[in-house]
Amino acid sequence: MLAAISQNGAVMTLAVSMVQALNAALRDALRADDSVVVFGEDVGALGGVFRVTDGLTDEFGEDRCFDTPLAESGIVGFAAGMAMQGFRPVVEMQFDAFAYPAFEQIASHVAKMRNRTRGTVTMPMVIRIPYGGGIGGVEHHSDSSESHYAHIPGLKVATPATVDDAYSLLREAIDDPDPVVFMEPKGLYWAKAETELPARTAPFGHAATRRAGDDVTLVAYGPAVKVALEAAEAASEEGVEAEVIDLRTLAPYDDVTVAKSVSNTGRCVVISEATGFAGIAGELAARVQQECFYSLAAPVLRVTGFDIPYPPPMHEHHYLPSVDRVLDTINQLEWD
Amino acid sequence: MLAAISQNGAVMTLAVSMVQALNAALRDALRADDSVVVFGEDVGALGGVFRVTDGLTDEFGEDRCFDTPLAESGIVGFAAGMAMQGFRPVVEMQFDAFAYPAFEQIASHVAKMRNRTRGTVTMPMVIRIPYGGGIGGVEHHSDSSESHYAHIPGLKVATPATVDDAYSLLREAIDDPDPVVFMEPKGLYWAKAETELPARTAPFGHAATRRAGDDVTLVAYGPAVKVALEAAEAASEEGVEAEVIDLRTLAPYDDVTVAKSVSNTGRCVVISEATGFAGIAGELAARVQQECFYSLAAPVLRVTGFDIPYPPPMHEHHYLPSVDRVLDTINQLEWD
Amino acid sequence: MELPVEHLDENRVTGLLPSRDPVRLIDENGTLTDDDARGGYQLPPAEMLGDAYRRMVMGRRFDTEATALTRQGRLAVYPSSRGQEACQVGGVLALQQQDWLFPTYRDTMSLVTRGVDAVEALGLLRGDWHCGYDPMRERIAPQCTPLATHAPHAAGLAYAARRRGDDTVALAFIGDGGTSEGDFHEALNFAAVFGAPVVFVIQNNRYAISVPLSRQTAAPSLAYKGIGYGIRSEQVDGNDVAAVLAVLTDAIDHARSGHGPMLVEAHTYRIEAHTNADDAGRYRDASETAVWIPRDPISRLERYLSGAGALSEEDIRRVQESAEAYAEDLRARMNVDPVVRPEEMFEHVLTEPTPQLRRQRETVSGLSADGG
Amino acid sequence: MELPVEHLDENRVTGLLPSRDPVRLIDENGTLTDDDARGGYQLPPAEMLGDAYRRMVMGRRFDTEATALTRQGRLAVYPSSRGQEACQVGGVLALQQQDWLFPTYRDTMSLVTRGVDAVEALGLLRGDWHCGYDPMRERIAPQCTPLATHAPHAAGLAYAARRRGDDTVALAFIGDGGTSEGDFHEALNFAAVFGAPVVFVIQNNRYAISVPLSRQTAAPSLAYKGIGYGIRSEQVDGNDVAAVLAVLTDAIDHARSGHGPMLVEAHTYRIEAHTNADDAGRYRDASETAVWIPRDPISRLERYLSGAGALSEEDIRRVQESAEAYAEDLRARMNVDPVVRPEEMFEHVLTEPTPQLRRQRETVSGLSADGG
Ligand SMILES: Cc1ncc(C[n+]2csc(CCOP(=O)(O)OP(=O)(O)O)c2C)c(N)n1
Ligand SMILES: Cc1ncc(C[n+]2csc(CCOP(=O)(O)OP(=O)(O)O)c2C)c(N)n1
Ligand SMILES: [Mg+2]
Ligand SMILES: [Mg+2]
Repeated sequence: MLAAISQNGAVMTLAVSMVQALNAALRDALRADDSVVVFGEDVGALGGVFRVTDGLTDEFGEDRCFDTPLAESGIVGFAAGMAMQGFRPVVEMQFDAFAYPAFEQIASHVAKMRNRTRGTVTMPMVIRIPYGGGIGGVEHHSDSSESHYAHIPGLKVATPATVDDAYSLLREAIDDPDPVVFMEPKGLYWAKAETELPARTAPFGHAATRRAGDDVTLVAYGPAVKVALEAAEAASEEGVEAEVIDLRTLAPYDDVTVAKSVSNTGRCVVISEATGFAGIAGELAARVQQECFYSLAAPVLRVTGFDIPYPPPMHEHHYLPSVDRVLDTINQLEWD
Repeated sequence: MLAAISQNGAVMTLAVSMVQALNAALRDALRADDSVVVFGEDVGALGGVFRVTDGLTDEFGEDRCFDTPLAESGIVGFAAGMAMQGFRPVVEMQFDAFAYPAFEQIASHVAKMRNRTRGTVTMPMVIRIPYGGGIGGVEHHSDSSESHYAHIPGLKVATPATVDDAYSLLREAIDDPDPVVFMEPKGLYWAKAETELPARTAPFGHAATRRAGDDVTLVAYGPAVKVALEAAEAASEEGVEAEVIDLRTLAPYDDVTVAKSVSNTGRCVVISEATGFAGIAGELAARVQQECFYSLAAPVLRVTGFDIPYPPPMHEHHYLPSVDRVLDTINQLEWD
Repeated sequence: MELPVEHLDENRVTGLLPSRDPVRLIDENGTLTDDDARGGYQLPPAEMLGDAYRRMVMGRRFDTEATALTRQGRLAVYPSSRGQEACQVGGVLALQQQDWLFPTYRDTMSLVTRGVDAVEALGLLRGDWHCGYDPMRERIAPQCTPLATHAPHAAGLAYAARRRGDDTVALAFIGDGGTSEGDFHEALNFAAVFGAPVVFVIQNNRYAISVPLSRQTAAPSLAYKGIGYGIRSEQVDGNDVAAVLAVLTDAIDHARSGHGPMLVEAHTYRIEAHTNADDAGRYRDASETAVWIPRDPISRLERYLSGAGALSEEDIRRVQESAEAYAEDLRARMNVDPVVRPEEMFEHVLTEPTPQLRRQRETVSGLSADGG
Repeated sequence: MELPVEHLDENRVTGLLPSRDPVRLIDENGTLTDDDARGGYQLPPAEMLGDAYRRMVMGRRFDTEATALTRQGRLAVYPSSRGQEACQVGGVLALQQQDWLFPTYRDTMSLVTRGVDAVEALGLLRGDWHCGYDPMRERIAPQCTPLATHAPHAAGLAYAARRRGDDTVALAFIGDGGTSEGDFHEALNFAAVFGAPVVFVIQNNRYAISVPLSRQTAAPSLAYKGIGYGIRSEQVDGNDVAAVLAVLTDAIDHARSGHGPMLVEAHTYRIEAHTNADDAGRYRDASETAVWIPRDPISRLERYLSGAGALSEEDIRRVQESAEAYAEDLRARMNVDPVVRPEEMFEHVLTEPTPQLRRQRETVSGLSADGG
């Protein structure tokens, strides 16, 4: 069991899934800080529908990890009240679309409380949201809602694409004095990596270059990083070397790493599973063209989810940004 | 009274405010179609806090225009149920931020019902949302939430900037077989124009060129159109002729008009009151650079609300896109 | 001296509260209960009970088959309603043709009971489209996954139908977990304020996935929520289809005749795990489930009808045979891969696709033509 | 034979329901009521009533002054709580120092009653910052504008305090309109399930802006919502500060001593329009308001205390004088333009501003330095 890894600090290399890394991060945070509490729907005995909270109630008791009534606005609002008493709630929204009932609490309170009170009332909480598609889920189980949260000032938005980042970003999110919407890419939940936990990676606001390349920059985050890397390998076979950047946090956003890469490559494709229109990919493209205008050999293009509701499982492979769509888009980048 | 204008078809030129035009549009729609019903908080006897529904209950009775309990999710959900029976509900959210509790109903039902049911269940409803700032409102009364709605596939998003458009777009929204989020710029509610009602302007999906100019394109919508026009006049005095485009509907979005203008001017500034990050202005900038890449003499820049919660009234003039900020930005457009 | 509010009529309060104990007409041994337990309700006619029996057997067979189809990879997932047949069938049989049903994601059995083709009913879970049937034709709203969010729709539709002069009633199913959502509250309140002819039926099956009722509410029972909206309420043994039929027929009459909404709590139990993918052993003991096995809604009615001479061995065999045939047909048809057109994704977003949507559809057509 | 659910104890139900009529200790003429009307509650000590009297007079004077400040353009808007003094003051006086208050946008009078500086209390409505006082120091949450959304906070805070071992109770005010929101429902349910020491006090002032109570609910009265959550409930004459104090002291004790939340409905009336900007003539008749004038909470207590020899003419004059002095001080201080720094907008968004926020702040500093 993974629990053994971070127990008594012993460190060993194992194939660890993202779910296990998240579980370890919660476990270690619960150990490290008494004010951390985990709650939500089915996070107790069941360990969460994705088992991210597996074993936490057993180890830490009902006071530290507990089930709540089925009401997302209530969960987030209750967490806000607990945060006012110095707790650090980590709440789970069971799926992306089921966080929508909490939108008001998130937008009007969690994000604004600090601002409203000139910093006297803070909201050190984490809202965990499994998001994105590719898992054959029926409707409401595959939305990519990150753009909504990224658009709300006062929130941080983190989303890991690697097992190490899953651990490290979640620990950082829990320690953060500001509220963090922590978007967990369901499609990568079971992807494993050989790693040692506890892992610590770069802090919030630092993008990671996952692959170096001089010809084109692929900007991605969360589930799209895998697609970007695969596309980069395929492009390489055709002689195009892509640099792949994993944003890691959408807010704060790392202008510097992205701009530096595009200034070098002169070409950029932004990849995001979310519906394209008025989403975060538009922001990224807008910033890149602004910051790298004189370096660009071609317009910044986007490969995103279409402007349609997330489709039923039998259609989803057509909806999701695919290696083919990325390659097609790279080909459009004026290679003369 | 304005009512007299569109009664018995008599047409006369009068100074009409946007509120009056919206009121006339509702009145005429209620007259034209029995299935139209208007409801929400305080829309009955009071006539709405902005008086947009003034006199409707008097004229059409409690069945056609009525007050509801204070619950936005309930209002929108109830409207969805009525729409399933062939009604065309026009519901009012009292202020932008008070629509957030209805987010789930809007995102997961109103927007998706048609898609979900292969077009057999439709949602011909209008959600009216007074939005934006500049009216000295305390917190939650000045949010610009249009980017959220624009990002949700299945919704149309309209927002008038002129009195004629207020009338015409609202009539079209009510007649539309698809759900329309109708964003009413509070800051322009009391602005008057000499006009004749009923006015009919261009349909959804057609941007309007409010001012011609060859040097730079200012893309705006809703409350920002006024700022854009004033900035254009100021710029003109310094010898820069700006073309001002009013989008009128964010979804559907008129690529053609915008691209044509920017292809001609070679420069573009997008103006939007909403928080900039991951908002609709990013989308607009991203599209323009993609569609007009070879015409651009400078990067597409944005003048938007800052990435902070909407500030208290005494600060709001610093937050809102101002003529000065637009001019400053125009000046940055590499005029060599 | 005046009170600041009108003095409340005692009857107003008691008239809104449910019976102290759930209404029950036939007990677990198939015996008729005494007057006390009946709360004034009459046993439905034998013919209706016979019909309910047959449909419960069919429903259970459907349910079993659907679970089997998940193992064969023909369904992505299936939430069983085994043990809840009395609610699924009783709820539907209490409705008339002009009425509307608002089911949740669990209530697939109620769809087929109402006559939806079994393959169409499983469309959502097979994954070829979100809603596999035509809601307008069937008068069944799309099965609702975001919990409680369909409750305001039911209130709105019922109100709208009454406004049109129809005598349509809407019946909305909701789970015990779903009652915790804000939308449940808002729906009940709207229904009451507007006198909408809607009956909210809580299938209290004791669990919301893994969360037990005690974590969902501290109320004496969920039916006590009605009075807070001024809604007449009742509770019923949800494993006694006779009682469910009696109570819901009365509730629907109440709504249809202009007395406004009603709230009915049906006490039942989810015998299976939440879905085939769930592991119930993590959160409940088999001994608990064992208590509910003898409370089975089908065997109880079978015993009663047999005892009353209204159901022969031969009848039972015949019902089982038709259930088998039904299941076999379903299996056969589900074993055919559905034809899906990726372009369809773009066709039902708006009435008229935007230019952008048209371009996006072409991308997909292009890629799928390439085999991409 | 077993029931599918445990048999309900009759007392469980009656113990959760409110008194049939609102509890009242002092009637409109300043006379003590009889036992029937008291619902078993005792009159608070004379000293406490004297204090309540003084604070109600101060509170009303504050309220009048605030409305006057809107006419002078010193406040953007002001929602008066005239007529609700017994709730505003009674609610606060029932609290102890370690307790928390969760006010709505209308409850500014309760802030000053709890000791918040009057200018700070008016910060929101003056518009120099969202919340003018320090909530942590005052133990008063920011006044909440999105209705009912503060109710889950109160539940969470109360639960958290108990988890920390404190004996803090949270008192959350909410309007009759606010009870229709989903968040009200979710908050009550969370509070009940987690046994949070929170008292929800509905100030039922009969209106939500223009919408009358009858459009808000069909319940016998709002206090009947409690039983649906298993929450003990009470209703009280909200214009009788003695009754409000008695009922809320009891409710707060109930919560503090570990018996979980309570719901109290205080029947009162909004004498003024919704805010200075509202035109109440559009939706209610002056004759209705006239009925409530003699029910005034201050004059009734004044009569009672005078009759009981606990309040002399001289006492009354002294209270009025200090109220005048208070108002004058407020006026003088509100007539000074607040100093606002536009940079402050950027300072409290996140603990550490992002590079982008820093750049945006510079834009504003640049422009405001230019006078732009
Ligand atoms: C708004 C929302 N939140 C969370 C979920 C995830 N979810 C699916 S089923 C379920 C439990 C439902 O319990 P209950 O309402 O009792 O219905 P049952 O499953 O027992 O039929 C949950 C939490 C959801 N579907 N919708
Ligand atoms: C969520 C939300 N919706 C709408 C509003 C707009 N609004 C402000 S006050 C008010 C009426 C409030 O009525 P009630 O709860 O009875 O409180 P009262 O004003 O009587 O104190 C409304 C609708 C709001 N503030 N919040
Ligand atoms: Mg359940
Ligand atoms: Mg009120």
